[in-house]
Formats: sequence, C-alpha cells, structure tokens
Amino acid sequence: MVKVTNPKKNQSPKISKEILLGFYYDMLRIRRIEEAIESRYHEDEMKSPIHLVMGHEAISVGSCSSLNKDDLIYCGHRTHGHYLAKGGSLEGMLSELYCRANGCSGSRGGSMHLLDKSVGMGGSSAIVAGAIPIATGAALSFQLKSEDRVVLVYLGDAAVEEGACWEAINFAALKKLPIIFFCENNFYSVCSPLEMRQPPNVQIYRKAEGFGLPTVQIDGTNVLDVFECTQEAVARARKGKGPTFVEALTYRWRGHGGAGDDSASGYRDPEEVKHWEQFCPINGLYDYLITMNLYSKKDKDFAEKKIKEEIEKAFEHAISSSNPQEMDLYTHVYSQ
Amino acid sequence: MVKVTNPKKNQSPKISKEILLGFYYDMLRIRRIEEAIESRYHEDEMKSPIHLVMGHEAISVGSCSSLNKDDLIYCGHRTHGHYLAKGGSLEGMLSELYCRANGCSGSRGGSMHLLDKSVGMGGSSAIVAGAIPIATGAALSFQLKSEDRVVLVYLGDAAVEEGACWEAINFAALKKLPIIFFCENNFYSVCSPLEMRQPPNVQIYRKAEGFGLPTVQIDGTNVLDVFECTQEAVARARKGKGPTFVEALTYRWRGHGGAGDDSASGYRDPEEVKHWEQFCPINGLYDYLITMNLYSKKDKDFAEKKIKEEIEKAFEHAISSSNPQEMDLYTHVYSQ
Amino acid sequence: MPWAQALIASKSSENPDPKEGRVLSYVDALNEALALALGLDPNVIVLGQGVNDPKGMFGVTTDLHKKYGTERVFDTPLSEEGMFGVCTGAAMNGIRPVYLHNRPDFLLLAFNQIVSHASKIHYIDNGKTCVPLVAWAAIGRGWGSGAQHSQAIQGLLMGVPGLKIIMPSTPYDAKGLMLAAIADNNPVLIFEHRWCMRNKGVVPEGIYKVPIGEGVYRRKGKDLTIVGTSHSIELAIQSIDDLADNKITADVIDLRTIKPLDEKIILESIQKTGKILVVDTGWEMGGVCAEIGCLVAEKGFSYLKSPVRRMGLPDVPSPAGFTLEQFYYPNKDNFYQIIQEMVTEN
Amino acid sequence: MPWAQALIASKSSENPDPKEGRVLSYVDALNEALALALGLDPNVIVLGQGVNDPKGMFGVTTDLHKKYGTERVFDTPLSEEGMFGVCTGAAMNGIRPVYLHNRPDFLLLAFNQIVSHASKIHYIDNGKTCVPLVAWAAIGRGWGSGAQHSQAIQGLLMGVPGLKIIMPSTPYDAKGLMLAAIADNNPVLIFEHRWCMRNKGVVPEGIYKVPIGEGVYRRKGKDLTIVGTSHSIELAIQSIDDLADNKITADVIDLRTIKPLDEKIILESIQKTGKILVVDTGWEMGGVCAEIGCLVAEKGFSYLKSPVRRMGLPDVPSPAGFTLEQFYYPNKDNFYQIIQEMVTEN
Ligand SMILES: Cc1ncc(C[n+]2csc(CCOP(=O)(O)OP(=O)(O)O)c2C)c(N)n1
Ligand SMILES: Cc1ncc(C[n+]2csc(CCOP(=O)(O)OP(=O)(O)O)c2C)c(N)n1
Ligand SMILES: [Mg+2]
Ligand SMILES: [Mg+2]
Repeated sequence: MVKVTNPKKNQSPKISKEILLGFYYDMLRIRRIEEAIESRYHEDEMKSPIHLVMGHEAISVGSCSSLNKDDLIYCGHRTHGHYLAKGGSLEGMLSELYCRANGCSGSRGGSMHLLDKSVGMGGSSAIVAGAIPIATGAALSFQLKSEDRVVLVYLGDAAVEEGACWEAINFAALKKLPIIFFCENNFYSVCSPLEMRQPPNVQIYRKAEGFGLPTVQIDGTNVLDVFECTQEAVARARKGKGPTFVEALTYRWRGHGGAGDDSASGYRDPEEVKHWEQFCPINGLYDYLITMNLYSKKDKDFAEKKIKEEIEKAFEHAISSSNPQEMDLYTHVYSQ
Repeated sequence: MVKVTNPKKNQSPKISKEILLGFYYDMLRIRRIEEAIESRYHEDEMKSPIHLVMGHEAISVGSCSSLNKDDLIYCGHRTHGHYLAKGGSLEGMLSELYCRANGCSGSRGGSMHLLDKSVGMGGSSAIVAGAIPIATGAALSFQLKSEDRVVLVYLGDAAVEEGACWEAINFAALKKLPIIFFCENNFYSVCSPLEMRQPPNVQIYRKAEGFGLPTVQIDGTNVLDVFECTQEAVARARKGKGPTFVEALTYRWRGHGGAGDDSASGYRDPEEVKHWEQFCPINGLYDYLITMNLYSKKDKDFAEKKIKEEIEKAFEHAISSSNPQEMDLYTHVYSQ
Repeated sequence: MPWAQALIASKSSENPDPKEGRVLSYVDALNEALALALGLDPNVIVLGQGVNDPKGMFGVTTDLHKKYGTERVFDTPLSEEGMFGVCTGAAMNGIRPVYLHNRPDFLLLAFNQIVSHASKIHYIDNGKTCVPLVAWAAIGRGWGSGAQHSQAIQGLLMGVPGLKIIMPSTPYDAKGLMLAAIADNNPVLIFEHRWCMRNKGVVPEGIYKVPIGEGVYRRKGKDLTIVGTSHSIELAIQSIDDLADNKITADVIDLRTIKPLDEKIILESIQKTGKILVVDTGWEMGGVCAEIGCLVAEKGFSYLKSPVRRMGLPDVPSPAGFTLEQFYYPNKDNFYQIIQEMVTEN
Repeated sequence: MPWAQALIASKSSENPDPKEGRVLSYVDALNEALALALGLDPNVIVLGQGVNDPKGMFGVTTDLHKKYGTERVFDTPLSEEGMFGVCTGAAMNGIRPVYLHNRPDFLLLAFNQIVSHASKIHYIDNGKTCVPLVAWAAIGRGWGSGAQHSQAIQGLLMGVPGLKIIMPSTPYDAKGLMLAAIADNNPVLIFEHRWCMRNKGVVPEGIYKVPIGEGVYRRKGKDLTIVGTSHSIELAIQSIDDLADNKITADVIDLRTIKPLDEKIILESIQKTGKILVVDTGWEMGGVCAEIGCLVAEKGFSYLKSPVRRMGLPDVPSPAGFTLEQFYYPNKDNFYQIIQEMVTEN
C-alpha cells in the first residue's frame, strides 16, 4: 500500500480568511460538480470519457489561486478540476459533456478538451504529456513578448515516463522560462501502479532536480501546502528566475475513467482507497477552519445550498441546449 | 573554453602489461586508420558521410576491452572507433566506405552503419539516440534468455536531449537490465556547443542519477579510467545489479563530419582544439608506459610499421573490390 | 524456431472463415492466439500499458500473465517511442515481442522507431538481422474518442518499405493473422477496430495461420467491386446485403492485409465488374483508398467502366461530440447512395 | 498583424516565376525570405539545430542571428518532438515560429505533435486558437544519406487534416512560398530538396507571396500531362525538353503545394491530354503519386485515354552506397522510356 504523507493541518499560514474560505468553497464546488456528473453519467447522455478528480481538488484550487486570470494553465485528460478552478464556465463545461453546440469546445473536444481562453484555461491534450511541450511554448511566447505572465502545466505520474516531458523541461530550464511543471502523483496510470513503471528508489521530483530545476515534493491533499509552494514558484517565474517542478502526492478516489470506484476489480486495494479518503482535501480544510474559528456548520450549509442551485441550473441549461448541425463538422479545419 | 579534467597519468592500476600494450596498439591503430581515411577522403571515392573519432580513441578501446566477444555494443553515427575496438573487420569497413558489394553492410549502410555481428558490433543508428532504446531491448533479450551477456551503448552529449534516451534509461533501471549507457561528452553537437542546449549548472551524469542509476563522470581521454569504470559497470551488469550510466569527458579533434578541423569557421576556438590536443589519449598512455618502463621507442616503431602495412592492404582490398549489382538493391527488404 | 512445424501442421488457409464450429468472441480469439503463441515459443513476450491489469487490454490479454508469468507478460512505462525501440532491439536478438496499444494514435509517438528503425534494420544490416515484432492497436470510434483517440493511421504507414500491416474484421482472421504476425520475421502492425472487436464468429481451436497478404471474397456479385478491410468492409457487407432485393450484387473483398497488398484479387474482381468502390476506416485523402484507387487506374484501367470511387473519412479531424460523429462517419445510407449511383453510372 | 498589408502590396501572383530580374541562389532566396519576415514581424522567430552556427542550415539562416538577435534566431536542444510542441504552444500565443531541420527524417520524431496536436488544435479549440507555425526540412539524397537521412516523407502526411504541405522547386517559389507559409495561420510544412537547393533563378526583391495551393504550368504540350513537385518535376522538365526533337510535348505541372492540392489545374490538363504521369520524390506506394492517381481516376476518369502512370521510389529503403543509389532513384532514361510508352499507348 502506498505510503501517505500526513497533512500538517496545524500550520498557521499568513493567508487571509477570505482566501481560506475561498479555497473551501471552490474545492467543495468542484467535488459537488463531479458528484453530480457521476450521479447522472449512467443516463448515457454525457457521451464523453470522463476522468473524475475526487481527491485532487486541493491541487487545482491551491495552484490556480496563485495565478492571475491572464496566466495560462494547460493539462492532460483529467481536466475538470483545473478548468473549474481557473474559472472556466460550468455551463460551458456541462454543455460540452452533453455534446451541445454551445459546449466550451463546440462539442469538438469533450471532457478531455475543456477550454476557456477567457479565463486562462489554455488547453489540454488527451495524449499523455502532449500538453507539456505546448505549455512550455506558451511560456516562451510570454518571455519573447516580455509579458508579465506565467504558465502552469499539470501532468500525471505517467507523463514523466514520456520523453517529451524531459525535452520540454530541459528547454524550459535552458531558457529560464516562466513555467511551473506541476506533477499530480496519484501513484497510478489507469490500473498500472507506479512501481511497475518506475524504479522503486526513484522520486519523480528528484529527476527534475537532475535537469536543473528547483523542485519540491508536497502533500497534494493539503491546499495550504499547494498554495504556498505555488506562490513561491510563481514568484520565481515572474522574477525571470525560471521554471519550478512541483510533485504533489495525492490519490484518485474513483476509477481512472467513468463513474465510481473500480478497486474491486483488483488492481488496487479497496483499503488503500479508504485509507486515502481519510485525507480528504475538503474535510481536512474544514476541520482546520473550524478549529481556527473561521467557519461554521451554518456557513457550510449555505455554501452547499448555493452550489446545489448553481449545478442544477447548469445541468438544465446544458440539457436544454441544442446539438450541432452537420455544417458545423466542417468549420475550423483551417484558420483563415 | 571548456574546462578539462586532468588525466591522472600516475595511477598504477592492477592492469597487466599485455593489456596496457594492447590499449596502446589498439588506440594507435584506430588513429592511423582514421588518418588514412582522412588523407584519401578528398579523392571522393569514399562516398559516405564520415565522422572521425580522433580524440575519442580511449573511450572505444578502454570500454570494449572490458567486454567479451559475445557482448554487444551499439552506437550512433560516430562508429569507426567502436566498430574497430570491438573487433570489426577493417577490410569490411573500408569496403563499406568505398560502397563495395563486400562492405560490412553490403553497401546499404555506409560509414554510419558499420556492422559486424560476428564480433558483437550489434548495430548503430544515424538518428541521434535512435540506438539507445534498441540497445536496451538487446539487454532485455539477454535477461529474458538468462544469457550471461551485457550490452554497452555509446551516446553523445546531444543524445541525452532526446526524450527516448530517458525512456530507455527508465526502463533499464526498472528492469535492472545488463546495460551500460556510455555518454561520450565532447561538448558539441555538430557546431552547437553544449551551453546552447543544456543549462550551465547541469551535469549529464547527474540527470541519470535522478533516474536511479549508478553514475560516474570520468576523463574520457584516459584509457585507464575508462577501462576501470567500465569493468565495474560490466561486473555490476553481469551480477544482475542493473544498468550504469557513464559520462566520459572528451573532445572531437576534427570537424563534426568529413576531413580536417573546421574550427576556423568560428563555432569553436582553435585554441580550444590545441588545448585538448595536449590530452591525446595515445600520447598520454605512451608517456605512462615509458615512465613505467613497459614500452620503448622501438616497440612503437614496430607497431607503426605493422599497422601501416595492415591499412595499405585493406585499402587495396577495398579499392579493388567490386560494386553491387542492380538486383542487390531489392534484396532483404523483407526477411523470409 | 517452433513456428515452422506448428504452422505447417495447420490447414487453415484451405478453409477461410469456416461457417461451422466453435463460436468465440473476437476478443477471446485474440486472447487465445496470444496464449497459444506464448505456450508454443518461450521467446514470445506480450507487453503494453496495462496488459496484466484487470482490464487486460479490452480483455485481449486477460490473465495471460498468470499463466505465463510477469517476465513474459508485462506492463510498460508510458514510453511508446522508447518501448518500441526496446521491442526492436529484443526482436533483433531472438525475442518475438507483441507490443499492444489501446489506440493507434499512441503509435505516432513511435514513428521514428517504426519508420526509420524497425522497418529498415533488416535492409540496412544487409539481411544479417531480422526484426520479428508485432505492434497491435485498436482503432477507436465514438463516445467522444475525438481527434486524438480515434485516428486510423494505416494510411500514413502504407508507403513505408519493410513494414507489414494487418487489419482483420472477423474473429477467425484476428486469431489466424495474429499467429501469422508473430510467426513472421518482419515488423508487423495490426490495427483492429473497436467495433469489430464486438463480433463473434467461428474460431477453430489450436494453432492456425491466415496468410498475410491474401484477401478473401466475402460476397460474390456482378454489379461492382467493393474492397477494403476491418469495420469498413463489415459495413459494406451489411449494406450490399440490404440491397439484395434491389437486385444489386457485388464482389465484396476483405483484404485483411493492406501491406503487402493483394493486387491479384482486386484486379481479378475488377476485370469482372468494371467498377470499384474502395472503403477504409481512415481519411480518404492520401491513404489506403488512394493507393488502391491508383493501383486500379494503373493496372486495371482497361477493365474500368466508370470512375473509381472511395468511401472513407473526410479531410477533417474526428469530432468528439456524438451528433458530429454521426455526420463524420460513413453509414449505410451513404453506402446505399454511392452504390446506387455506381450501378446506374455508365 | 503586419502580414495582410505587406502581402496585399505584393503583385507576385500575377507574375509567376519571372524570367528577368535579379538572379539569386535558392539558398539566398530562402535566407532573404526569413530576413524579410524577421524584419517585418517581431513575432517571427527562427529556430533549429544549428541555425545560428557558421553552417547556418546550408546557408538558409546564415547571419540572421547577427541582425535579429539570438532571442529570435536560436539554436535548439536536439529534441524534435519537444521543440515542435514548444513551437505549437508559442504559435497558439501569438508567435510565428519557423522551425528548421536538416532532414525530414527527423520530423518523424515529432509526429505526435504534428499529427495529433499542431494540425488539430484549431479544430479541437473550435476555432479559438490558431497555430501559425512553419516547419522546414531539406530532403537528402546521395553521398550515403541512406535509409535514415534521405526519406521524402510528404506522402505520410498528405492525409492529415489541418496541415498544409509545400514543396517548391525554384528560388522564386522557395522565397514566395516561405513568406506565404509564415503569413499563413495554420501549421505549414515545407519540404525542400537538397538538389533543388543548388538552383539559381530570378527572385524579386522585397516581400511577395506565392499562393499556397496553386500549381503552375512549367511546360505546355499535347501528348501527356506530367504532374509533381520539387526535384521530380525538375527532372521531368529536363526529360521532356530532351524529347522535343522526337516531337513529344507535355503539360508539365509543378504543383508547388501538395496539400491543399490544386485539383483544378490537374483536371484541366488531363482533359486536354488524356494521359497522366504522376511524379514524386517519395515512395510510389501510398504516397503523393497514389493520391493524385486516384483523384484523376475519380474526377477525371472520362478524360483518361490510357492508364495512370506513376514515377517515384520503389517499395525499398534508400541504400547508402553510390552504385545502389544510381539504381534506386529515377533518372532521365527512366523518364524517356515511360514517356515513350505512354505516347505510343492507346
Ligand atoms: C501517449 C499516451 N499513451 C497512453 C494513453 C492512455 N492513457 C490515458 S490516461 C492514462 C493514464 C495517465 O496516467 P497519469 O499521467 O498518472 O494521469 P492520471 O490519470 O493518474 O491523472 C493513459 C495511459 C494516452 N492517453 N496517451
Ligand atoms: C534526431 C536527429 N536529429 C538531428 C540529427 C543530425 N545530427 C547528426 S549527428 C548530430 C550531432 C550529435 O551530437 P552528439 O550526440 O554530441 O554526438 P557527436 O557528434 O558529438 O559525437 C546531429 C545533430 C540526427 N542525426 N538525428
Ligand atoms: Mg497518475
Ligand atoms: Mg557531442
């Protein structure tokens, strides 16, 4: 069973109450949205291969909170949390899952290509590691145009097995590009555990160290840790000091794709899932806020209610939206 | 100008006289063969893109001396030294350069594909890093068939910029394959200096360390260092302890391709070339042998004479051999 | 190596696609082929992302590792280019790797190893080394596979010397061609189609081989020739059967292999019908349709009574959305229409 | 962006391939095109292995870094896939990268980025992002380039939606198409041929654009149509000129671009001549020859008087040796023979 790092819930950061409550609300919102999608997935109306993010919420929220609206994020197939944390429209997302013409990618992308340029969700790739060099190129464009913007690219523990990941990291280090490589290490690639893919003695963040980047390994279930280390990395990038590599340890509560947990199939121990569920990013922060007297049960109920209403509206909007037409198939193959 | 490591000529290894003299003869032979090729290249009869190895001789000889005949080596475009050090036929090599039917690759490969399976020259690729995964696969075959054989693959300082290099290294470390990754760092890729391609603070061998391999950086102009570290690595591989990564610092005395030095063109300082020429692998060992009273001027003259005769015979053989026929073009596209 | 005897023993090619006998699912047929190969030859290995997990590569590799061990049936790092090179190097040294991928899209990462190495080494080495490896992938379609998970890339590879490319449509062929591919001493790519993988069919037990490079008639007729592979030919068969009442019949040729290409059977049929519709699961432009269409215009020109027609994908990436997918992929109505047009043409 | 005005200003397309004016070498024409683009648009960058070294990518990039700085003209790590992705990401964010490679063979390393990313992002992003990048490479031939340094891979890419592919033959086109490619908002691949790069020709000063997707007649004739690009069409021109005494004339069409393909000019000519020979620097099978041959059998069938013929490379890897190379590549004698055959055919 995978060793868990213990979230240090007793840290008292210099983070304002507003921000802390924002973390909680945003994580809770992502969780509830994923649960709503999951609960309706069996209806077979969302004809798109979903990759749920339960367990990863602290990473999306903690890191995106350190970015400006015009900073860009890129990611792989597991897009939901990042898209929402960066401010992507929920209606656009659900319309995309329902394959509607008004989906955020016009029904060309689906769940793996949630996109909202207006808030800095720069793009994603359904090819593992495919977005890493692309994100690096975005960082190059910022440097060339001396824009005060940074890029953050999310990658999984399998993405570091793709050579292109290291080609991009070498180039980013060479040119001191304003980019953060953020590895969400959840110890699995589909059903393949890390130890079948990388040597036991190896730590992912240490690989990046050898390539000349400042690197850090953190508890990805602790939004405060994620926020603080991202803040540092972003500051370094803005100062022109170059890229940072972050390895955040976390866990995927559900199956690789689709609804529900699939550990019963035998590739991982259901006990392992239970074990990690104790380290819920959302409950963890809740307890912290309660002990710090920053939050109450009433506040939570209020938040839940607000989120529930938003989600229901968005589903109605998506379901009632219309499908693309045949002519839509042929647009945007080439740009004028 | 590149910092040079200083060959420690005063080391007294437990290496027998025979072996030491063998080192000297083999390095001298490679040097003279390259000089002979270079001196005739302008005749335009060797219609093949040559990559001369002057300056690299200690690497080929020191490492191949640690291998058995049935161990395999693989390499990139700079093949001559490795092919010869592993025992490849000189006649087959020159016939190949002269595009003869009896060339070691039947005139299909040329200088970048010198090949002699009978002595364990397993193959090469003209695509930088192309041979690294292939060599790793050869090592996998030895492990699967539990053969007591190892693989050594030569790669340049640019080859580590190709992602496939790290994909292969990760897999070799994961499976503890019997392979040595031997990097010949001569600080240039064609005319591109290392600092334009990799960050200044980065050391190639440290990258491999992060991937979980035992690694070492050595003086590639010192055949004794090369021999000793290869012996260790080979022993580790034979014991089933897995791969080793060796970075040997060296220098290419000639232009990237073709005859003569091209530093006048301005991509590198001619002084730098002079500087490195002081660290001639062959003269270095000669001085050592003389001070140790293991060798004499007379011995050298004898060796020179013998080599000269061998080379002249081989050229005559190649030049007088016949060209392929049209039908030869169509053979071996598929294997039966 | 044990393949020669085992395969000589097999009588398969005399009896293409039997109608009677044990019925097996497409996936089980592939699983059986791999099990037989692993059992027959200790040098056969099966690898790929997830081959030993509970999903077992759509079931194709399920439980093989339990019987043959995780040394020979193993999961890989997600390193398609590197692992393809590893397979090539192992194959050059006596191993017979079968490297499986969920999707052909992922093989695009390995083109340097496929095109410049695996397929050329036997030639460059002047015949001294051979590369008996099999790379397998299942073409995706539907449920939002989209532009990066449903590419049928066979057309990109058809021109590459030294490669063989197989695209089966029936469980019988899937097993027999898998065995033939593993027995072959050259790099062989097998592109399945996820929708063919739903099929069931008669599959003999034990080892048999379907010859690489030989097409078969799935239907015999007079009005036109339809030629292609995989799910496209399946759809063609259904469509032409629907048109039987309209008294339209066709030669329907399942090539099963696109490289080497069975020119003989194509020209034989076109000589009779004078009309040809070339179908493929990939893009029409510059792909398999183009090669076969050009071949006919070159070597079968005198037989041709009307223009060559092709039915594949438009010059557009695959959309992810369900509705757009319905417009993107050819369906039976498209077939009815084009066949009607061709029959009335003169 | 400054391109619109600059290119509207240019009168070029009215005057394809002028006969009089300043003569420039092919390489200098390309160097001038890059210099003009760098001067016109601060978002243009030029990168690739060795672009700022004394060799300057065969001279194509020589000294550009001195004038425009090493921030905009820079050497790269040897990471073809990664750097192609970097160019794509930069292009998605306002940069216009021109990424140069010595050989197309090296682009095989980047197929995942080319085929699954650069060419599809505009579509997947529903038109919100465009990818204005140019990837350039020079097809090798001779002096032992061999199987891994002389591959003409355009045929592998012709089917990929979203790509544009350019293959010039004259210095005038090389400059005008390079400028058009940089001005284009889509990923454009330019495949030069090392032998065309020896040419000299009339090249106007300043910015002008040769339209992407339009072929030109290099010769007008009656007996047959020869269509192709790059060095193949050059050889075709020389061969047909040699046959003038035999009273044989042909329409020789230099397509200049293979994707998008200029169907109009091909069909127009075939309507007149009724015979077509398709030539290409790549493998005949499954490549550019196949697409054009099939196109004619599809849309020009009624015009065709005799079989479509193609002349490219056999289904064999490039050998390294000089003698074998002579047998491998089509030469004038091959042209004379095939043209004679076609003319007498009926
Ligand atoms: C190049 C490539 N190979 C294989 C796949 C199939 N695939 C999709 S997601 C995935 C797992 C990736 O694991 P990881 O990077 O750790 O991300 P996670 O799913 O754990 O978030 C795989 C193998 C792919 N999309 N791309
Ligand atoms: C993938 C690829 N890109 C570019 C080239 C062109 N090329 C041939 S040799 C070479 C330099 C390689 O440098 P290095 O690996 O350090 O070996 P060295 O020549 O210094 O021995 C390059 C860039 C190639 N052969 N393959
Ligand atoms: Mg993971
Ligand atoms: Mg070097």
